Amino acid sequence: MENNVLKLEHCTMQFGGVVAVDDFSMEVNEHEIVALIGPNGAGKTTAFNFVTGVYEPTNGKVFFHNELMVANHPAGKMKKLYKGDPDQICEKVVRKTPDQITKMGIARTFQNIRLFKALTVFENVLIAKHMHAKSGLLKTAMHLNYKEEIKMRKEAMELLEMQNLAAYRNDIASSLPYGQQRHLEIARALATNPTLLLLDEPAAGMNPQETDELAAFIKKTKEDFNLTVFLIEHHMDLVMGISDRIYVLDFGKMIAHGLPADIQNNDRVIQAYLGVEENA
Amino acid sequence: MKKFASLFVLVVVFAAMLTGFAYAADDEITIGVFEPVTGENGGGGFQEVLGVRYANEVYPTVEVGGKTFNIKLFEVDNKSDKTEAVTAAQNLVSQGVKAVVGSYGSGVSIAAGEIFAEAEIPAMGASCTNPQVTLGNDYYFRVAFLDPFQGTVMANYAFQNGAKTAAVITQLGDDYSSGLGSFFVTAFTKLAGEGSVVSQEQFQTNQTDFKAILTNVKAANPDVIFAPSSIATAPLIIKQARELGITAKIMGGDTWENVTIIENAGADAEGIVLSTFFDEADPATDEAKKFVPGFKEYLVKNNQPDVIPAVSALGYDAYLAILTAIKNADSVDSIAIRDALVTTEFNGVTGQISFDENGDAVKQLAVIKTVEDGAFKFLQTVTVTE
Amino acid sequence: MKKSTKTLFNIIAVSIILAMLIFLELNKRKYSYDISIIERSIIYAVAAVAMNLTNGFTGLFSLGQAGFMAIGAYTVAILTIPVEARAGVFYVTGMNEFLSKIELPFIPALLLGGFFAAVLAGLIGIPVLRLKSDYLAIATLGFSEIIRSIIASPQLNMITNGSYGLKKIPRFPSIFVPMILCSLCILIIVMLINSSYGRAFKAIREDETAAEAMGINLFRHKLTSFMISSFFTGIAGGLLASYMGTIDSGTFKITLTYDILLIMVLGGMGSVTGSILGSFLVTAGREWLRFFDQPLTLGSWQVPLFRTGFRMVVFSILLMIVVLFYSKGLMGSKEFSWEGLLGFFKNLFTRKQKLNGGVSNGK
Amino acid sequence: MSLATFLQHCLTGISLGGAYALIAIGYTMVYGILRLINFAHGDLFMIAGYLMIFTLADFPWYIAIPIVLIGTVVIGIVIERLAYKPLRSAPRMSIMISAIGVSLLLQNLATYLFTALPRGYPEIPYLKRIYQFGPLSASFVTFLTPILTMALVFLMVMMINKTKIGMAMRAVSKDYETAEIMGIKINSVVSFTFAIGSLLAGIGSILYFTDRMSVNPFSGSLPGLKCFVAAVLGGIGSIPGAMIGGFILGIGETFLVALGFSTFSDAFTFILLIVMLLVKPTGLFGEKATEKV
Repeated sequence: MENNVLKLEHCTMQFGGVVAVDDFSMEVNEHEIVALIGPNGAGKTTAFNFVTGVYEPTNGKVFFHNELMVANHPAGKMKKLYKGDPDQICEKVVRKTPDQITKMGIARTFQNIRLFKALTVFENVLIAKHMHAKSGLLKTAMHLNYKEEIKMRKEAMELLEMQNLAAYRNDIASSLPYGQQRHLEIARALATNPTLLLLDEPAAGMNPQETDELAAFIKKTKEDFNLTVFLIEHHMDLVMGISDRIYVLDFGKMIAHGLPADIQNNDRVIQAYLGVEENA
Repeated sequence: MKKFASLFVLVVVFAAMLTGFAYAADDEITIGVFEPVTGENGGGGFQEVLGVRYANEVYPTVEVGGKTFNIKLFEVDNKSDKTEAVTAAQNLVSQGVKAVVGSYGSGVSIAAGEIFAEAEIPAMGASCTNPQVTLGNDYYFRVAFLDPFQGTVMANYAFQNGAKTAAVITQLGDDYSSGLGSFFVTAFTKLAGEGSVVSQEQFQTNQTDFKAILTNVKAANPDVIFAPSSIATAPLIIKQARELGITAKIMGGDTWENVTIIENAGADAEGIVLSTFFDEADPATDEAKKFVPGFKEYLVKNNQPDVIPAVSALGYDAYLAILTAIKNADSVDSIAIRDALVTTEFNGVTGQISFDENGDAVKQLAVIKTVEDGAFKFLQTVTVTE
Repeated sequence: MKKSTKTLFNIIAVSIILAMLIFLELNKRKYSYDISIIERSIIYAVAAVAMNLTNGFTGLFSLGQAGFMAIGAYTVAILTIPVEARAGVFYVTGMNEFLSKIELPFIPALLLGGFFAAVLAGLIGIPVLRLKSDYLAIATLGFSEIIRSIIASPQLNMITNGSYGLKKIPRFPSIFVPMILCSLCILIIVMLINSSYGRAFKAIREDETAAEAMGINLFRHKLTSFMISSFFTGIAGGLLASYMGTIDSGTFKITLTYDILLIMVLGGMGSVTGSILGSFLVTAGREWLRFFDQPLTLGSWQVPLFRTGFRMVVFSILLMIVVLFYSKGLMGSKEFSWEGLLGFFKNLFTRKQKLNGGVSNGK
Repeated sequence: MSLATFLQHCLTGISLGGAYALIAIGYTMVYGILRLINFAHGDLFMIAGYLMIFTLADFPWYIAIPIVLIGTVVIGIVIERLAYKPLRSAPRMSIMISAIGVSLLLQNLATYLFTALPRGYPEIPYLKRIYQFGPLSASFVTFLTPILTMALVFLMVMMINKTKIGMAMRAVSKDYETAEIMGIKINSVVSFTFAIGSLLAGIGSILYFTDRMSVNPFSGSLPGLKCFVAAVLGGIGSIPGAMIGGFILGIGETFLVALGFSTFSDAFTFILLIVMLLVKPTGLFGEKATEKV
């Protein structure tokens, strides 16, 4: 058996007659940083969201640590409309909601930062600890779980200190500067104790200097927490700088995958990105 | 805009501070008026209040122990709502009222009854007709007749006028309507035999479409329809029944004696029959003879139509009952007034009134009226002795 | 502020309240009006705090308060009316054989009322809470109407006494009973809000998608919040039954829900102390504004507008003003603190100075 | 149940359903655009009823009807401008609370101005003439309501699909921000939506009250709630859906009462809602919307 953390098999997404992702397969190995790139509308967000549980693929499977996490096949009206390979239709249907996926050890961030805006920085991180709490509702409500509560608070505080956010702990999340909000969102994701971290365009809206800092930060975090990272991103320099491997999507189809250096020189990728790589 | 808003709040606060500082002088006694002037029964309640106010204007003082006391009315609005009624009743208690008059609508009276009993303040119901108001409550009295009596009266009237079958329409969640309806059913079944009530229908509070119910009634083809209901719903039932081509006689209870019904139901109101407490064309007592012209004038002064609603007459009588009891007791102590009420007997506007062991007015007589040419017309009196 | 000073302040505040309550209790008759306002306020406060738990803290728009209160109230009423008084109460059809023999003490009946309310909340919540929460508003609003018409239905005459309502419900023996019970309820809700579950609720309110990504099961937490809120709403209903002594289905109209909603909005969504404050202001204010309904003459000038019904108009305008201009309510999502109170007075003082200065400079 | 009774019930149900449909359209349009349950819509309908009482006292019907319709539209737009527009960027719950506030205000204002006693609705000539078909008996308005409703729905669908403002409305309902970027004047689209909704409420009010003959300050609240349910049943945002939903409710309710379950006629509406949400949350004609993450 292969030792991959995440694996997508023959994933297809069809909205009505439009194929957004076409028979996409990929894997992310332990302790790797893997990026999924592609021009706008290539279907990378859709593919990403198979893993987060936001979308169900029309057909295909997703494995996490070799455990079947998501599986679906065309049903109802889609049976007729389905344009994919009929041989690859998967039999089982497995659905996991985003919270179940998080509990399995996959944490994520969002493209447009989604912090709990009106809560403090500390509360934002502390909330992520809730799912690991074992005390029942009654015990928690009566504050009889104080040992657990103290432990949760301690862990959250440690995390903030590691991320250099301890100074802001009583500030309201939305009052932080943009870059810090990104950090906080990653810190919050880490608080769920994940083994796989999903980053949805982490450098969106950042200037080059901030992007560089972010790249270093992601690498360091990966080492510190012994993580595997899967990200989708626009910024080529970030992707090229940190990724171990890269997958490229265009019009729903995978057009290339390999090491950053190979991708940079791949003609099809350059074509697809025409003009974009000059920015990078 | 925000400034205006703040200003508005300030004005409200200021206005609130300006008012509400009234103290009772020691030659004054206060009688509480516990009536709905808003809400579902706001209209009827107001008419009752007018009767009480007029009575107070006619008899503003009472002599007790050789000293003349001014009678001051303290009005609270129970908003036809039981929750509000509790607070309103407590308000009367803490105002130190010696006795209470009210209320239109039995529900609020029942809700307040316990409070008056706890505070040992006698209450005189005017037009609340549900037996539960006075039952088991030593402090609640009333000048009106009761629903069982009224239901029997209407059943008798219908039967005597040749009705063999009847349909009954009542309002869900309304003790007046449901109670009166069920008393009618009992009485009519006794008179006309099992199965003579051919259709029993219920409708929801605030319902405005009665066609489905009435279609069922039409299918059952009764001789009369008894539909005790509030002034709000009665015209709707009457008009929609006529629209569906129902020709049966439509009858109602005491609430129907209100010009609003004639105004709203128009020509369709012709021929409806109702029971009531009072007939201005046929004053039963000297008090009534005095009351009719005086109150008509008072109504006009208050921009009301000059037709005397029975509830106003009852409001007047309720005030009179308290007044007489104070005189008889020769005391302004509320417990003494209560004890005096038990034996009080007087000639009111709606006839001679005395109270039985439950505190209910002993009345064997009800007035049956109909609508003719857009006005209420006296039809007959019905006497029932059980 | 030092912790010891705060404790001192708290002790002083609690003793003042206690002293006031004892004074009222001793002069029951004279202050029965005030007592009844306080009792009603504190009962509404429980309902408003419970509503705040779903609406203010979890971000679910539930409008079923009247329905859940009806469940609690009827449970308490049916189970606590003294057995010997029941024949008189169920004077039309008599009471169900089985039920007519069961009489429970107040507290167990109250808990049972809350329990039934929570179970019903679960039954509505399970289909509806999986969907967008807008539907919850309309489903709960509809539900409370259903409950009302079922309670009033003649088919249930033997249990709820249908249209005739219930009376002879034992009333509170003293003001301390509702006071203690209500404080306890509010305390439990506050403790819940400050626990790990409370944080999860707030996370859902802030951002459902992000909360889900934090491993929070949306459906389960929403349902939990909704059911707990309904439990306490049921309890508030039970207390209301005992406060009123008589209830019927008309007591639990939609206006009751709107009253609670107004209290919550006025106090500030997401603030428990705001709800309590709002409850006292609204309940007392409602009585206080009664003068709007009486004709008012200043000197010989008859003030126009003042007549029956004006109070409710003023009341609804006040609600609109709060919603439109002070959308945070009195407390926003903050809680009462002594610092806040001191700050408020300080602010008031300095702002006045500023205002004075501003006027002179401006001219 | 005899055939005549059955047909009579059908007639009642269809007519009631038609009036429900007209109000439901107002809900569905406003919800489609602002995602707002306009709790005040039912009360606007009530206010339109009062307007008619007062205008018909002074004017002949052919002048009174336009005055009432224009008046209702103006009030509808004013409500939107004063109570909803300032809150457009506020949390959704605030704007719904504002709607409840407006509803309360209209009810209390009506109680204050016109008292709680019901007022007789004036008879508009022709509408109230009673026709007899064998055992069936109904007034002209009973027949007119469903026909007029269907005609108006047809017009509305045409307008939404064929006109420029209709396209703008569809755009705003699909994506508010993008529509704004594309140069659509959100404010005028919203106002226009309220105007149309109010106009239909005004027409519905004339039909409904002519049939029921009296108005009180609360006569709008329950029909209002039910019509929102009708809109949900049909699929919120869909105009033909709202019409179908209205008819289902009207007919269903009438037959429930006819069969002697009047206790549950209101409950029926909401049970239908819950069942619908369980089986097909998007309603009969609704489209599934996926949230963008």
